[in-house]
Amino acid sequence: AVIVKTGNSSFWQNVQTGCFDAQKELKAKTPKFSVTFLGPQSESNVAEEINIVESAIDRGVKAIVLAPSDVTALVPAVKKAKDAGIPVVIIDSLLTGATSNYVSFLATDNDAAGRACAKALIDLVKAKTGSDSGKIAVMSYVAGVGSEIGRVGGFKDYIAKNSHLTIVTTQYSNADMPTALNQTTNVLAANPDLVGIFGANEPTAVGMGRAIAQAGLAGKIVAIGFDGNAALQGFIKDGTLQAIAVQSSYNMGYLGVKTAYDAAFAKKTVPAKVDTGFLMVTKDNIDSTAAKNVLY
Amino acid sequence: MAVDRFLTFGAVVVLFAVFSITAKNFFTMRNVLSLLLQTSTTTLMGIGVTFTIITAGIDLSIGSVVAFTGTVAVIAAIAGVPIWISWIIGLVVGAFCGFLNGLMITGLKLPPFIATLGMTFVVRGVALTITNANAWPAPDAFGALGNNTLFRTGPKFPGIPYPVIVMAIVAVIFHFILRKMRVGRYTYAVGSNEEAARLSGIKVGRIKIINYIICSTLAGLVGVILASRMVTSQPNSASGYELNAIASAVIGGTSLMGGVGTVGGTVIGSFIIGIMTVGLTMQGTNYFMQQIVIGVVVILAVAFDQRRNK
Amino acid sequence: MAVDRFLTFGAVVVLFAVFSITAKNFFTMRNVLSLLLQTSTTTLMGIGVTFTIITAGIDLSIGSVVAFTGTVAVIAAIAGVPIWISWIIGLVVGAFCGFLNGLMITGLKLPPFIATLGMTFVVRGVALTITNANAWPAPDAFGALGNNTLFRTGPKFPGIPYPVIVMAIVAVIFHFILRKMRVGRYTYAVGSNEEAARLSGIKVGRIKIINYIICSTLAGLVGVILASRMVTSQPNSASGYELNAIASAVIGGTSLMGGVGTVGGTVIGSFIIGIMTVGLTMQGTNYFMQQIVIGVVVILAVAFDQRRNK
Amino acid sequence: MQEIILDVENVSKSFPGVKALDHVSFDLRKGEVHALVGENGAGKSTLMKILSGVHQPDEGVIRFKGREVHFHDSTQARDAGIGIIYQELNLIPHLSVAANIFIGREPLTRLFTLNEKKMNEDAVAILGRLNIRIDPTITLNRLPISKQQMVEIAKSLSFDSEVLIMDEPTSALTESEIDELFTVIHTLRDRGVGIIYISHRLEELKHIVDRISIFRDGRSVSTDTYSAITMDTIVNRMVGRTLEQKFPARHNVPTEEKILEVRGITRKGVLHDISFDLYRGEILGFAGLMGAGRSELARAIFGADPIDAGTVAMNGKNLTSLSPSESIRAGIAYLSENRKQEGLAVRMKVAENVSMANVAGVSSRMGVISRRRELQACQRYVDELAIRTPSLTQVVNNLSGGNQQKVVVAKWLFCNSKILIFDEPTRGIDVGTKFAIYELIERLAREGVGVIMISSELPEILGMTDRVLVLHEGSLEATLVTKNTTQEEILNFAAGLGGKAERPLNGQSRPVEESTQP
Ligand SMILES: Nc1ncnc2c1ncn2[C@@H]1O[C@H](COP(=O)(O)OP(=O)(O)OP(=O)(O)O)[C@@H](O)[C@H]1O
Ligand SMILES: Nc1ncnc2c1ncn2[C@@H]1O[C@H](COP(=O)(O)OP(=O)(O)OP(=O)(O)O)[C@@H](O)[C@H]1O
Ligand SMILES: [Mg+2]
Ligand SMILES: [Mg+2]
Repeated sequence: AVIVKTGNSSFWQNVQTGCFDAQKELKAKTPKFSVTFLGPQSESNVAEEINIVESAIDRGVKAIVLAPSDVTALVPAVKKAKDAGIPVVIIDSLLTGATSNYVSFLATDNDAAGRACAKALIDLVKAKTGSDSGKIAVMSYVAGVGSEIGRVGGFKDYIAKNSHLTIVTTQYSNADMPTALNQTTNVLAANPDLVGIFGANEPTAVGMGRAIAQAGLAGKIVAIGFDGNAALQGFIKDGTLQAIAVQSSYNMGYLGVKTAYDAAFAKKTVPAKVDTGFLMVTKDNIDSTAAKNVLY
Repeated sequence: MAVDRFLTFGAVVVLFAVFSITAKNFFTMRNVLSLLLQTSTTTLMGIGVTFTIITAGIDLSIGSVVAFTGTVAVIAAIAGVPIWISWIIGLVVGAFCGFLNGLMITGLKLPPFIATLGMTFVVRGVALTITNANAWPAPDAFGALGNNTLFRTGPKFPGIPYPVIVMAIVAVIFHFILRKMRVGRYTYAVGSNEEAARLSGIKVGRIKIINYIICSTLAGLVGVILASRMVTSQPNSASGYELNAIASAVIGGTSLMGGVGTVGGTVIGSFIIGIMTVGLTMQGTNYFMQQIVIGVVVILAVAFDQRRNK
Repeated sequence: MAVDRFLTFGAVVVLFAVFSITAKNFFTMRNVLSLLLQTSTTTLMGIGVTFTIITAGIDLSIGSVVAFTGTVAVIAAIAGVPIWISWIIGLVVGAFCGFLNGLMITGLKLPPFIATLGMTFVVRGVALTITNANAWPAPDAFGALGNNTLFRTGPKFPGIPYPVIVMAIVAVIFHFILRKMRVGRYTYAVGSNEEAARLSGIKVGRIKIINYIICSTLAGLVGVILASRMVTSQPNSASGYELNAIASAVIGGTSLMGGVGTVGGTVIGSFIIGIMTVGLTMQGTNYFMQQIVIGVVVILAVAFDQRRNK
Repeated sequence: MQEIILDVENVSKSFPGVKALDHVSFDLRKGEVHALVGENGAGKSTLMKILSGVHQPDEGVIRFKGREVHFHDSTQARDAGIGIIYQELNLIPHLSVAANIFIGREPLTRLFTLNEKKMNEDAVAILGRLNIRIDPTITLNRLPISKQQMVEIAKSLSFDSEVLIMDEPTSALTESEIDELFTVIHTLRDRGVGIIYISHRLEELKHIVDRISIFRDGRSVSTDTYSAITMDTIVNRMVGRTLEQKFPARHNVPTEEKILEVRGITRKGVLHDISFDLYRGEILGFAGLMGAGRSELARAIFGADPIDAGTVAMNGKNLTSLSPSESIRAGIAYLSENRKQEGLAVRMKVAENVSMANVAGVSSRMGVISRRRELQACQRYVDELAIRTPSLTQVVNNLSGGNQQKVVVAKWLFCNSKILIFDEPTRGIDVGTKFAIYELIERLAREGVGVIMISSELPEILGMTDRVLVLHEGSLEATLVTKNTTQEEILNFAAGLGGKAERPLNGQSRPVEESTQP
């Protein structure tokens, strides 16, 4: 069984697509194999998710792929599954407690994603100006939270090691879109010679995109965003942003099911940690199936 | 009163001068306009909350109301309602929130802190529920209020952004209401001595309700402006904005004990915060250091004001 | 006073009963202890801020001080200071922040709102600067205060968490200080009529400083407890906690106009918030709906209290 | 002659725009009661605040027991032996009576906790010296202002000071309490305490005063032995002219037209089924002891407090909502007895306070306030009532106590009401202005206004009213025609002794039925 935070959002719908693609593939090997996709009404319905897990255990499923809505609340349920000999694969979000409770953890490697954004930015700057030096700015979200440390840390590290770009400023929007808009506006005004900019999460990237468009700098400056909602897709299409790193919800489902299969049916030892990857979406590939699979 | 605020106004000038020298490109027409634009929303919220604070109340629900009204306006626009009507819907929804706040405070006799805190949760919850926490893009025309300008002459003078004009008009109107109109006088009286005001025949409850409606309507206006600037609904945004608004008012001399405060002071207060935020960012000051500097400047500005008043 | 809070206490009982019925596993020893643990920090901050509110002041810097003191304690522990001394360092740093708040309010005559708001920025900035916004793991032994329990008998009764015991002791001591000691009496006097208090020979400034020190020291205690529970320094955590603390106090009957408030009321106030948060989550209420319910319950609880007091 | 204990030499003090004291000299002997009188704003309270360390003088010397002293706050003065009863109450509203009395010097138990038991017992004893019974554990803000004043007096008495300053201690008291206070003053004087006594109730001075100093415009005009000076001289030196009479000649003629009909007003535990009428052009007095419910009755009529039963009709039409705003619109004004808490917005300006109950009167139909009209109106009353203020835009808090009271009077006069309910309107106001206010009231009655006047000064009731309602414990005890009654009769009814009590003087005065109204 695949149990996610909620059934009714586009992100999780993508996860579901990945799951069923994996099912199709694996059915060929093991015809009995089938996947059920479950989730509570909303992401915060923790108790219901616990109930769903427990009833899955009672039903005697062979493996569970779980996206825990709460870092602690699902620990006892997962333990129960382990005691019942059911391998659990955790996707998307961390679960506390002993890592031995589950067989694998699949999520976006934020560090790698940050580095990829940096690489994309460097490449685009080079393509545009012919050199890898100049000023860039980082528009971050909340200082010091787990994903930010990985994502922005990886970005900065890669920039420092692989280019001569200088980061003139790092701003934190606290994930508030208007704040990101204002901060970007000010950074752009203060640094007319800025060659690139990175917006590290969804509301920040949207605010950044608006600021670039309003400053009339769309296309004149290399801008990389993160995540992929409708507004960001619009920015890619109209050239305000050159690329967005979209976390692969599809892969979470696809790899999640495959890992669970490996653990339960193939009896393989599975890697404790799997990077589900992300996709750099640009104007060129935005209409591809791969992109369609991750965008929401 | 005009003279009263003279020295705090001095702080604005000093800050402005300092950043003009230290921050490249700070003192350009383009940037000054951008500064005005960025500060306009805080100013509008600050003016609203000044009214409630003068009555010895407070409004903590501003941030949530901003998010909620913006979301509602975008939804209305998406649903095909004419754009300008969707803006008005935002204002009306804001006014309604204020009306509820006022009712709780006068009818249920709730402390304003609690009534508006409760409202904060409720309104935010409703905004999140109706959008399922998703940001929705609005029709392009929705962006006119937040992004268009007046008197644009070309790249040199990009024009005065509509929100700045709105801010100026609102400031003048509400200054007038507060200082020259009966309802403004009653606002001071209620905040100065509620019992004396009541015994003087002032309908205290009604005055309070009006004040909370003013405050929330201006929050609704800000919600619409911000949604328009983003061309997106953001049910999760604007949380904590109330603190900036209240800080603007208090820096501008409004007393949380009631009875004291001016629109002009609040405008100056919000500009002190605004100039610092923009200036420090442009100066390239480390973000963490910025916080320290803002804290220190706020303290010094008010301390200075306080010394002078003695 | 004890009887005064009787009915608000009723709200706690009612909430508890409702969740015991509607939320599976809510009414288990394990969960009740977990509830106590989760609420203990809000309660401690609430008790502290109650003191400042009774003097007709406020402390907005609590959240930042929590983050700062926790960070400092962890850094000290990492640097090899004995664990318990690192905890004390956290308290002392908290006390010092309160002392600065008090000085600004009495010396510079700043409105408490501004002084503590400025402090919020400064302290947060310093915490972020010294850690460069990174979370640092503390030595394992650092976790004892937050994670160990007393009287553990096995899985059935996992023991009373230390923070709960600390909360109980602090509540009793500060209730005693407020109701039975001179400094408590003077706290009420200063908040009720500062001028009369001064003319009665009360050293108003000193009383205020003591109150801000109490408030910040308890915030420091919470900082240490939270850092210990997470066994990590979190310079960016705890922002907005002050609002919960203030809300607890006000729900518990403390008046923002000063002169009124009790430790017991604040404890009850924080439990109303705590039970709701835990109960709604366990009940599986939609998160957005939770917000709405919390807002409504806060309003109703206080409205009920208000009616009764008439 | 006793030795001089306190000596003031050439003290001056200025506030922005005001020279409150101008080279004032003054001395106080041991065991004397030294009265200090003068117009409102003459500088009396300012000098007292300097003596007690609240203000510091700009120049001049103060000697206490022969030694020059510089008090920086009131605690220093108190510890040195100078106690003060401030003109404005200085109590802590949210604390109990006992806590208020012992604030700053609470007795402690051996465990360093507050010794509440001892405090309560001692409080009862201290209050007992004034012959008042108040539950020491009651929260202060639940007491009526008169009781609060007694607590304030009791508190200052408990310090056993060598010098005791009393700044208008009796302005909020009724006769019987004043008697108790005087007994205490006599005891203190006999023990050698020097007492400075400030009052605008000049008649009461004769009971206690040894010497009298007169202030005018911040200067000390004269100091005399009380027995060597006449009342006329005192008044003349105070206000700069002679006042032939204390009350103006009465020309108002009550008509038979009922302007106000009050029926069956009941408020549980406070007012019991009270009915009466007020006629156009009549001045009706409410008399009674402290706590008799006079203020409560006035508030009930005005709609300031909710009532349990009863109706109020104006010109034959019932008032429906009984709220202050409805009453004011109908033409009723109510000047409350507690100016600080119920009358003034002390942080607002003089002009703003004067217009507060009638902002419509200075604004356009659109609700825009005309500053010019507002200032004009204010100026008129500043002149008529001799309000001493450096400007019309001075913050009320900076006015002297009497001048603050005048602002409240002005506020209600500016309403052009048809019915005036004045609760202790002349509290703390100097004789000169008192007369002016009496004249104004008389003139308004002559013009057809109905006036209800509540006063704890019986001479004022007798001198100014046409009829008197006497209340006792919330019930209407008697309705008397003023010119046929006497102080003693009123007091008898007020004490609840009714007609049964012995009639002094000419026994002919009797309760008069309302129907016998002229
Ligand atoms: N804090 C102050 N600020 C400004 N002016 C003041 C202040 N206190 C008193 N004054 C002014 O000083 C003058 C003297 O005031 P004071 O209170 O001594 O008068 P007073 O003789 O006690 O009058 P009253 O009989 O009305 O109590 C008044 O004109 C008053 O306006
Ligand atoms: N000792 C007391 N303790 C508590 N309440 C009292 C006391 N004395 C009077 N009251 C209350 O005050 C009310 C009467 O108030 P008040 O003293 O204002 O009456 P009054 O006749 O207007 O007298 P005055 O105006 O002279 O004070 C009564 O309802 C009574 O309940
Ligand atoms: Mg005086
Ligand atoms: Mg009375």
